[in-house]
Amino acid sequence: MSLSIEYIRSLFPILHQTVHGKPLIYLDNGATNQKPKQVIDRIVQYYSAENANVHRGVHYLSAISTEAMENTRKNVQQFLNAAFDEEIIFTKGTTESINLLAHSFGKAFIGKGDEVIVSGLEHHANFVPWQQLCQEKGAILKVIPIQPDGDLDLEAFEEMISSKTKIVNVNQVSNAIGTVNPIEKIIEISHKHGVAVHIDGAQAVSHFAIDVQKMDCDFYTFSGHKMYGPMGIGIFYGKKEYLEKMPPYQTGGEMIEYVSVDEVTFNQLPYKFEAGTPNVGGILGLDEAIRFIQNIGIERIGEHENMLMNDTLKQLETIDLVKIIGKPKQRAGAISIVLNGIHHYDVATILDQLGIAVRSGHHCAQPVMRYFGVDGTIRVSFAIYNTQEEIDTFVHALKRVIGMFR
Amino acid sequence: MSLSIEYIRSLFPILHQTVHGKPLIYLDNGATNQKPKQVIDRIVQYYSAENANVHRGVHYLSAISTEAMENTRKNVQQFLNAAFDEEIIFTKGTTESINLLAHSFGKAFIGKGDEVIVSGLEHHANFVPWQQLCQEKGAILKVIPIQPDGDLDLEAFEEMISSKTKIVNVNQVSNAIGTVNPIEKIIEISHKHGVAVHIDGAQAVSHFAIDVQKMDCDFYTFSGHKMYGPMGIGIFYGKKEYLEKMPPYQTGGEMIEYVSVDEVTFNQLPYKFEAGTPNVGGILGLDEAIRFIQNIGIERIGEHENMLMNDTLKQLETIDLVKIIGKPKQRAGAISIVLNGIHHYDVATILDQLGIAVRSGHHCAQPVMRYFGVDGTIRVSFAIYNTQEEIDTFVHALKRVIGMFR
Amino acid sequence: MTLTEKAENIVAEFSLFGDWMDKYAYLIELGEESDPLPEDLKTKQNLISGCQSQLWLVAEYRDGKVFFRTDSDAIITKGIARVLTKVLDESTPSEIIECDLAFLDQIGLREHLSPTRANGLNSMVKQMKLYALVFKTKYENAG
Amino acid sequence: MTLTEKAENIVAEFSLFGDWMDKYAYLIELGEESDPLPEDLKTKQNLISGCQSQLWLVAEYRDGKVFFRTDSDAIITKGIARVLTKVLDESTPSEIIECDLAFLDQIGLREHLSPTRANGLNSMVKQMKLYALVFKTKYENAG
Ligand SMILES: Cc1ncc(COP(=O)(O)O)c(C=O)c1O
Ligand SMILES: Cc1ncc(COP(=O)(O)O)c(C=O)c1O
Repeated sequence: MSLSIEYIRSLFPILHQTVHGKPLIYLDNGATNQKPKQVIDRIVQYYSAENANVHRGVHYLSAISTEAMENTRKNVQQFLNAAFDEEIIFTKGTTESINLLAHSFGKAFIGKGDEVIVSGLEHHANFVPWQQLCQEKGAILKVIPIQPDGDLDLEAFEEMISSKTKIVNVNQVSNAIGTVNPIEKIIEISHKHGVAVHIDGAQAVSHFAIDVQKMDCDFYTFSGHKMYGPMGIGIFYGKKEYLEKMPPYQTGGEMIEYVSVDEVTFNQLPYKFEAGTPNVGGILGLDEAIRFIQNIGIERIGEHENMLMNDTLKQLETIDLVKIIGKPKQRAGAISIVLNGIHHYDVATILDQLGIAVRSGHHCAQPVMRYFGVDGTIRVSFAIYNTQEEIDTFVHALKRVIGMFR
Repeated sequence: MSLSIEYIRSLFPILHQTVHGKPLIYLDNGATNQKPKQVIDRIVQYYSAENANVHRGVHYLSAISTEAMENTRKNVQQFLNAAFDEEIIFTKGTTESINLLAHSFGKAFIGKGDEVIVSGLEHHANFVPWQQLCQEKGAILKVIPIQPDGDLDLEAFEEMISSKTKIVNVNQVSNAIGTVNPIEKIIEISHKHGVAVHIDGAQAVSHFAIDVQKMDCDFYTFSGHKMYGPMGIGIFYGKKEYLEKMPPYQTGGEMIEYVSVDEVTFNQLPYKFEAGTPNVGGILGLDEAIRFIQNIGIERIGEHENMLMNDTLKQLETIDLVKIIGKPKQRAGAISIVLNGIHHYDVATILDQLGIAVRSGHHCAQPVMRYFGVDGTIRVSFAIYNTQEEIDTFVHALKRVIGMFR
Repeated sequence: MTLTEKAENIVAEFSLFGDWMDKYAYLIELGEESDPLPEDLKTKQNLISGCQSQLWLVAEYRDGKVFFRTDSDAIITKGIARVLTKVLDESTPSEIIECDLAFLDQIGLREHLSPTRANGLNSMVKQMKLYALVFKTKYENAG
Repeated sequence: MTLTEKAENIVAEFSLFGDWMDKYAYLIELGEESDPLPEDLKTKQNLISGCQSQLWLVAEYRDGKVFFRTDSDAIITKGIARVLTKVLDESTPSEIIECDLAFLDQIGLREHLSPTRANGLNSMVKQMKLYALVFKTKYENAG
């Protein structure tokens, strides 16, 4: 028996407010989604009864904080079905996870003339760190081209990958247009060439079940705040065999074993990659977010979102001025549109006045925008707490906006 | 009329509990201190009514989140008396702030044969990043020696600084033994040589007023969680003239102005240094922590802590087996001791059983420990909510511990 | 008309609208009737950096007064810019430097000019005042 | 005595203590009476990595049984290690591999062996079981 959406909505304090006098309709879930009460409560509980610095403390609060943190590591391991809990590294978000990866993988494995592949559908966070790394190392950045339907061109990918390629970086779901990328295929092709694969899962973890062993990716990254968890916490997953060969990223407390003026030895995994006081409050919020997702069931979440998304697509297709960007074979979480002759900023501004939160702009994916010849879109993105009624109101509002510009 | 300590204590939910059946006495404030209700409430309020991603959102929640975040930047500017709000960069903590600095300053200004000075009293977070940078760049790391009283040897410093020196890194207060360093003097000497100075303020901001313009440091770093704020948020302050010449650290969303396969231009200050979704919840918690400090008055906080600290010193001096590490000219926040013949782990374990939380170990300052010939200490560290009674109980407990080992 | 009188006029105009949607309809109208800038003036130099829409501002000094022209690819941005130029245009540099924009509160547009808004309007106002300052320094003798 | 009997003995011993401070006093006693390891055995190889105290473990196999010796610079750590060796010492590899340490719950020491504790005792137990496994594989034929 599955929980009703109405009941699930009731768990989110933020949803029960009006904006500009209208009931809030939050359709900007791709940017960050809202937090259920249990996640907020967990943070309150932590700071009200458990707070202490971790790992090195002998005292009670430090011990329970450490245990709670390390338990979360195990829960994340299970959430991703990773082989070892020390493959789970806590970061502050996807962006930091990818910067860590580019830095440490780059130092260990990338030299002059080597090649790095990214897809043309990437968020800047999975594009610029690789571009910068390549510039620094004298390596070459190659980009898997997009096709008009918004899918990646796999044939072109097969042609560009070679023995010079060191790592392939693709998001599982495009934040800009909602494409679900064929990562199993990409991983299979890459591994055939002995090339490591990093999957940016920022837009995937809240929509479907992840099994890093089954998908066999070498690295997987995501943010807590896009999966009902707090801001300031993210995950970097890497296969142990890689992590062990990679040098640390940031240095400082917790990750040092021995240091003198001339010498330093680093702590073992996972601590080697976790310098400084961790965001324990954020980690426990993430823990609770995972519990929230598991209680509802990720399949149920995905089904509900898909239902809303498909209905939205159908309704949007009937509106003359609306152009839906891309028609990928599989889509998740988001729809990007442009309104012929009406600027996305104008659309978003008036929708906001009607209580509807959508994102407008380039979604930190300028290369994608450029490919589709637009300087920005309106993006509608879904979460478990959205309703059919909200979709109908949104479509109705969009028509009203269009009316205002005729 | 100043607030009573009793009243201030009542603002901290965590303090009103028993540990192992004894009332909690929290004297591990140097590791992280506890959070007043208003800080916790601010986080709850954010996630319950305001949460959204910032900067690029046109909609209401995004706009109020952005405004709250940018207001905090101004409040931090004022808290530090910085000249411009774009000199305030949000990070996840001191460790990240220092890694950012070492990376970006290093890239801009440090080459082969250059010299970097750190003090011998540093936390690993202000030691290892510089050591790693020097190794990478072929630069030379020099260490200001400690003197037996726990003060830095300024004469030796004056001798080691030269035209080859590019940056000097000193903490304002030593986390390991509580020394207040003569940073005004160090900054004056450094500037005479045209050398930049970074002050690690992690252990200072909760004890006394900071005025970065008056002290004239070039960089200042600290963590929210050591000043009554949440974990996962820190500050990196830098003079604009330096920040503008320094390249970004992490790359990704928010900090890009334009990107294509071959080109990238970065956003202006402060965003250039803030890649990815910021920890807005944490930022607002920090904002409230600053308000908490300002409401009480930082002078009042410092006075109260000093009173407790001096009394603790006096009482400890009467205990035979206790050796106080260092006798610096000025001390703040913490006292480190060893008990002759009794291991710090044993002491902390039994104190914990008596409800008393102190830190034991090397405090991520192995070079300091080595200088004093110990492998760890017991550190007692103070906050505004500690009481004379707690100190008396602690001293009594310490005597009891000693009794158990005779 | 003085700057203050022009501001009062605008406030009176906006007071006619019952709700926000009408205000937006009017802003759109203002945006649409606002003369577009010739393409050769839409230069990088005249561009105000805002995140979401492009906003151009051109200023000239003639006979002791400042003349502004604006354009944007977003109509609402253009409309709000038009509201501002309606008030600030053809004023003396001193008037522009000193004007306090309180009228924006009265017509409920202040939030659109918050420095944290993604539309660049706040930067535009700053740039307008900067132009006025430059003109004053350049063409008018102190005192 | 079987391992289980030894565990029962220890539980009985600890059940005499009224409060935790008495338990600690006893652990300190155990730590103090525990034979120190000769310096030449306090090698890096025998060191269990724990954060706060150093903890050494030496294991030998004689006549089908495993013999453990431990030492630490912290007395309580040494005392707890002594409790463990009191039970596990002189047992067969199989007994050690299979023993479930439930007795630690009963005497209230489990929390000290949590993997997140800074004392290295959890690593010590793991290492003890690993030694037993190695000895079993090396010296005992399967079946
Ligand atoms: C696909 C993708 N990758 C990376 C990121 C960056 O995530 P964060 O800002 O949480 O670091 C985002 C978020 O916008 C994203 O959608
Ligand atoms: C002096 C000093 N510097 C740096 C740090 C590192 O701070 P964080 O762990 O919050 O990054 C600490 C905290 O222990 C410290 O005491």
